[in-house]
Amino acid sequence: MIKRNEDIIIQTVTRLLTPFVQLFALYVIAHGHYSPGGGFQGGCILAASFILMAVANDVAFVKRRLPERLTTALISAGVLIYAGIGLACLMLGANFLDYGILHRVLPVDAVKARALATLGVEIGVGITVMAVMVSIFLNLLSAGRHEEGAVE
Amino acid sequence: MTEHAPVLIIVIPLMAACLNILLGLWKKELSYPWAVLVTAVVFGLSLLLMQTVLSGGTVHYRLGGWAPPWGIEYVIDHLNAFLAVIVSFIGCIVAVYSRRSIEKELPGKQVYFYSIYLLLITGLLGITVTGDVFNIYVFLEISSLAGYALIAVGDDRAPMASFNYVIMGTIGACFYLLGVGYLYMVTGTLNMGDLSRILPGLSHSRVVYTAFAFFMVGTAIKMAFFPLHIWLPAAYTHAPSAVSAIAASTMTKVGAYVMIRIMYTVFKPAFSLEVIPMSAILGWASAAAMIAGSVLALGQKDLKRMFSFMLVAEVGYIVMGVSRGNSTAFTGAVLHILNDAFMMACLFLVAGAVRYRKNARNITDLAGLHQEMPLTMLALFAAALSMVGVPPTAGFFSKWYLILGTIKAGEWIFAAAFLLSSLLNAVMFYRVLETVYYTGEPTPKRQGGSSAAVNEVPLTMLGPILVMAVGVLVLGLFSGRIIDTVIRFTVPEGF
Amino acid sequence: MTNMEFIIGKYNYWIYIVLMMIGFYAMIAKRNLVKKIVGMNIFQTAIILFFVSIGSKKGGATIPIIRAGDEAVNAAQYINPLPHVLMLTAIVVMVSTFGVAMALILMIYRKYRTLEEDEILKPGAET
Amino acid sequence: MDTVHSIQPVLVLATSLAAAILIMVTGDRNRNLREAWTLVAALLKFLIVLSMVPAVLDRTILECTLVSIAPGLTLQFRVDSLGLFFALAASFLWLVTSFYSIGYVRSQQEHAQTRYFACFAGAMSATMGVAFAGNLFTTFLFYEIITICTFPLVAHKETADAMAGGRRYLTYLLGTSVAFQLTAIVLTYSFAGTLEYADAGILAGRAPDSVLMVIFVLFIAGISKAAMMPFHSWLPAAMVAPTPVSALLHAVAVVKTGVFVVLRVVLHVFGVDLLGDLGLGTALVYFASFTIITASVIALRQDNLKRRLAYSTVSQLSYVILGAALLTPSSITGGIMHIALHAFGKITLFFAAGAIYVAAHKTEISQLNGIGKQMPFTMAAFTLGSLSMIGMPPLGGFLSKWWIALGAIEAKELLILIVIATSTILNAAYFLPILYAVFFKEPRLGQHGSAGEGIHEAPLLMVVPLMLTALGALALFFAPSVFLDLARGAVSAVMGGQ
Repeated sequence: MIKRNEDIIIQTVTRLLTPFVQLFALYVIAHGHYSPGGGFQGGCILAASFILMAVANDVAFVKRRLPERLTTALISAGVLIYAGIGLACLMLGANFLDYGILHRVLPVDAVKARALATLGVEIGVGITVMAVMVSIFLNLLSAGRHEEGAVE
Repeated sequence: MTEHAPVLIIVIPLMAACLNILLGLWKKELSYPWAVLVTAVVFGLSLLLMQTVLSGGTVHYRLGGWAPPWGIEYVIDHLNAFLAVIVSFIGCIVAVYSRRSIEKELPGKQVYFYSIYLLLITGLLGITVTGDVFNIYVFLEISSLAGYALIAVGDDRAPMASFNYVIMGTIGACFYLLGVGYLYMVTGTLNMGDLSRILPGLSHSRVVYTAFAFFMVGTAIKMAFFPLHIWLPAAYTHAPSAVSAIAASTMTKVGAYVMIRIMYTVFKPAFSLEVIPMSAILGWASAAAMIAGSVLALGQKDLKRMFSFMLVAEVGYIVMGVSRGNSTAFTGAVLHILNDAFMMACLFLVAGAVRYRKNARNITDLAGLHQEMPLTMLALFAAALSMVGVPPTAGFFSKWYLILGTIKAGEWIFAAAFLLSSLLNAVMFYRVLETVYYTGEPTPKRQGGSSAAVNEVPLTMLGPILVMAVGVLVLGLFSGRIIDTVIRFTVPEGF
Repeated sequence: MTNMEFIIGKYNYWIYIVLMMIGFYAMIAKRNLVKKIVGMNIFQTAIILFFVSIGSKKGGATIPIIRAGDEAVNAAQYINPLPHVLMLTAIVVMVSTFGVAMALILMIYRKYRTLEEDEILKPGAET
Repeated sequence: MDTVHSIQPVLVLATSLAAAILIMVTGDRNRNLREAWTLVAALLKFLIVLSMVPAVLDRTILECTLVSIAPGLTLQFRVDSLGLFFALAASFLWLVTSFYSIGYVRSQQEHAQTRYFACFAGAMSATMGVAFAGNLFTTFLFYEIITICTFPLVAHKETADAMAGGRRYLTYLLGTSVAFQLTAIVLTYSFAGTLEYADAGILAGRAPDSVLMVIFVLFIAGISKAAMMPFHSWLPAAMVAPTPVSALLHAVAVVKTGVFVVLRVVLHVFGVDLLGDLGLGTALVYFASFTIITASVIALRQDNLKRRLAYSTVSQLSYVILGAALLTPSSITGGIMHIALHAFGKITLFFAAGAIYVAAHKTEISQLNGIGKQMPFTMAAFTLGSLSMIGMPPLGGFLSKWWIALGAIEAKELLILIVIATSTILNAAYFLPILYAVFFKEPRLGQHGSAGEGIHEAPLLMVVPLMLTALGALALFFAPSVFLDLARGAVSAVMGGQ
């Protein structure tokens, strides 16, 4: 469907830009728990970097780096991180998502533990959002033939 | 663990859905036992929850330890626990059933099917446990999204049916969300308990009226209340058998639950029934739903489509009971949520079994099937009796309360609508059962017994069907006990 | 005069209503499935606008965060963050709905080779 | 009057229910065993019913509450004189019919015999349920079960005709009961607050007169098993059933359940006094009289033997209602007695019709000329049965008509005497020509082979039962003892010991 793009300028610029986009995405994710930003926004930016790759090259290019099995696993893993942290609080005797209790296992006090756990949740959210976005984009781009490798 | 049960019944299926994908990457065969195991655990938890509620009254659970109205609070009283038990039980039974029918209808897609199935259960249970109006929206959408996806993988016309459902469902959800927004505007809170304390003082605010209207239309779309039911018949007809069964029996019921919550917990009966004449509006609309649903069902050839229209009528029954404004009718409505969940599950499971064995969808294809599938057809017979309302099947008792309630309210014409709808159901099922038992090849004269012709569906499908059929037959006898222990406490104050 | 103030003073709500009706119209009346989806997005965006309007506050209001070293901002100066947070969740829901709807459109297109509703509903349209 | 807890009524139901299950389990594999279950259950049931007689005659009420489902909705059995009267007649006739049907289906090589016997047993179980029901809910429950159990019997032949008959059967019975009877029950509950039968009625003073009238009309319209006009047409339509079924339907289970429930409603829901005050008794009297006369006139014009008998049933059933509606002790006694007396007579007639069909394959009256010579025993029994229908002494039918006529005089309803007289003449007019043709007309040549050659009596299993019931009709005239005692007990309970 999408012909391989052979424009060398675009490809080179994309290649150069991608690490910075991804770094910024990680920054947004990492700062989500105490400043504007967060897993959802960061995840979207991260996904945008992969989408940029796909646009500049082709679907197969992204799929080599992020195969479908991996996106699927990442979607699950992100949710599991989020829910797992909540469950960990529960195991320690507090309510679900009551992060303060995590100071018992982390070498910090309750307030810091709350912040750290929120960061963990943001990371989980970021992973899931990224994987979902990439997955939706690749599926739409390949007209649902994601599995078969997409290029017609 | 008991005190965490409210959140566990959501987190467990949610995590299980994700783990299922990881499991599926490793071994595909594991997802079926995994789904059954998880739904069984969730059923156990919801029973535990019910037990807690019965012995200690309403359960409050603060998510993240934040006190309401700032944090999200899960509140489980008798009505929630009742719904949770129904949803998780039917979820478990249908999960057991789904194995062979999904193998046949969606070969190779089991892993994703069960993941989304578990998400559907998550969403439905989430709606039942949460005490926060916005949280309801989120779970409503989780369950609907899972529902769209599951319906779309049905037969050839399923994607289009599902697409229409997406459009209608989104309108419904957005209306609900607007209702939340308007309420938040004037009250500044999303917590149901908080809202119910604040709202009586605002009962003449136009914003509150607007919010109420949006809520009503939104939930009416989600529960397929006539005349906003148009998405339902196509969607449930073309969905995979197991999906039709779970969706028909639980999704509309959960929608009805949201309506009850909004009308009588967030707003009080004094507002819903007196300030706004909901009783009359919903009464006439549900009378129309009962009659129209039954009449439209009469004209169908496709078995599942016929059941879907009946479901539209049944939703009318429930809303009628809810909106009468007296405890008898309300009791009947809540009881009917239970009974109808069982009847619908039974009917759709039977339809699925017929499709599995005979690849048939039309009523005429049922001809003489009682020789080949005697037990399945007996289950159909049992569900039919209950739909008509013949004692001692479950359907009779809820109808009894519903009719008594309408008479108590002095609305004879609605009582007549119940009876007319029952009669139409009788005609309809007569048609089906006559086809099953009295047409087709006559019994081959075989002295040595006719067991050779029996070709029932596999045990994983037959078992659930029989469980539902027995449920339909036996539940009625426990109506009194169910009402005394649970439903009595769900009746809103002021009735 | 008062009418004009009523309209101009709450212009964001008027825009939300206009947008919502446009979206609603597209969802119901357009025959093309993609246009329906576009309508759905407009509809949902209108709701976001509505919620953001609820939370908004004019005249130097700020976000409720503690600036380094400063005292906490007086609560009266907050922009209410809750509607925004709600909309974050709602956006996620909307994106998911959009994804599912697009996937459905793909399925439909592969089956019927068209996205016009009336052509799809014609009997025997499947290929 | 004592009330004693007893499980006997449950046992009665359980015997035929167990039989139904055993029959289904046994199936076609062992036909003798299957039919043995029927007979054993019938015998056991009769004995258990019989064992309850002494206690009930002592004015004891046997009660058994199975399960209390919800307020008002209790599954409760309560054996009083009226119920036991009906149960006794029904269980005895079931015993007889069991033998007869085994003879019938064996000689006819009917298909689906397992279903036939199982439904038969199920229907009887439900009939006992109606007889012993202690409240309107239980009655309604078993009333519906009877309808559903007997539908496969009516549609047994599975031909287009049979299906049409079955459809009408179900439409009338289920339709009216759901539409009218259920409404009436709901209304009764919402006004009276209870559904339990009481000797003085439960509705007195509980609702405005107009509502009571509505309830009463709904009840009468809803109990279409009693075949009151205009809800009678299912009965002739159901004639497509095999003859033992017709016998069961028209003499025992279905129609008698209908009139029995009407009696229950008249005597134990409304109460004699209330109906008298409302003037509804009189209305019902004229309604019933209309049915009696009209159905008899229609019967005159039927050539099909079973259809003529069916219309005769329609007419005779209204005697029971007439008796009850006159609201005097004698007439109610007569009405109740008529349940049993008509049952014995009518079942004989149907048995005879079946025997003729099996032996000679004749269904029309005009074909029966001279058949009395080939089938003397059957036709003798037929004669006794029809004389009993006409109400000629010394046959049972006379007694009930006598009491009802007495009641009419007591109630000063002389018009009713005329109705009874007219109906008797009409009865004679449609039965006597049959008897004449059967015994005295020469068979038309070429009508059945060479002048009736090859026609002989039906199998013994059929002839003996029909002789038995005919003799029963005769014996009841001379010794109506148990039945009469029970009927008197029932009447004295509701009339306050008059």
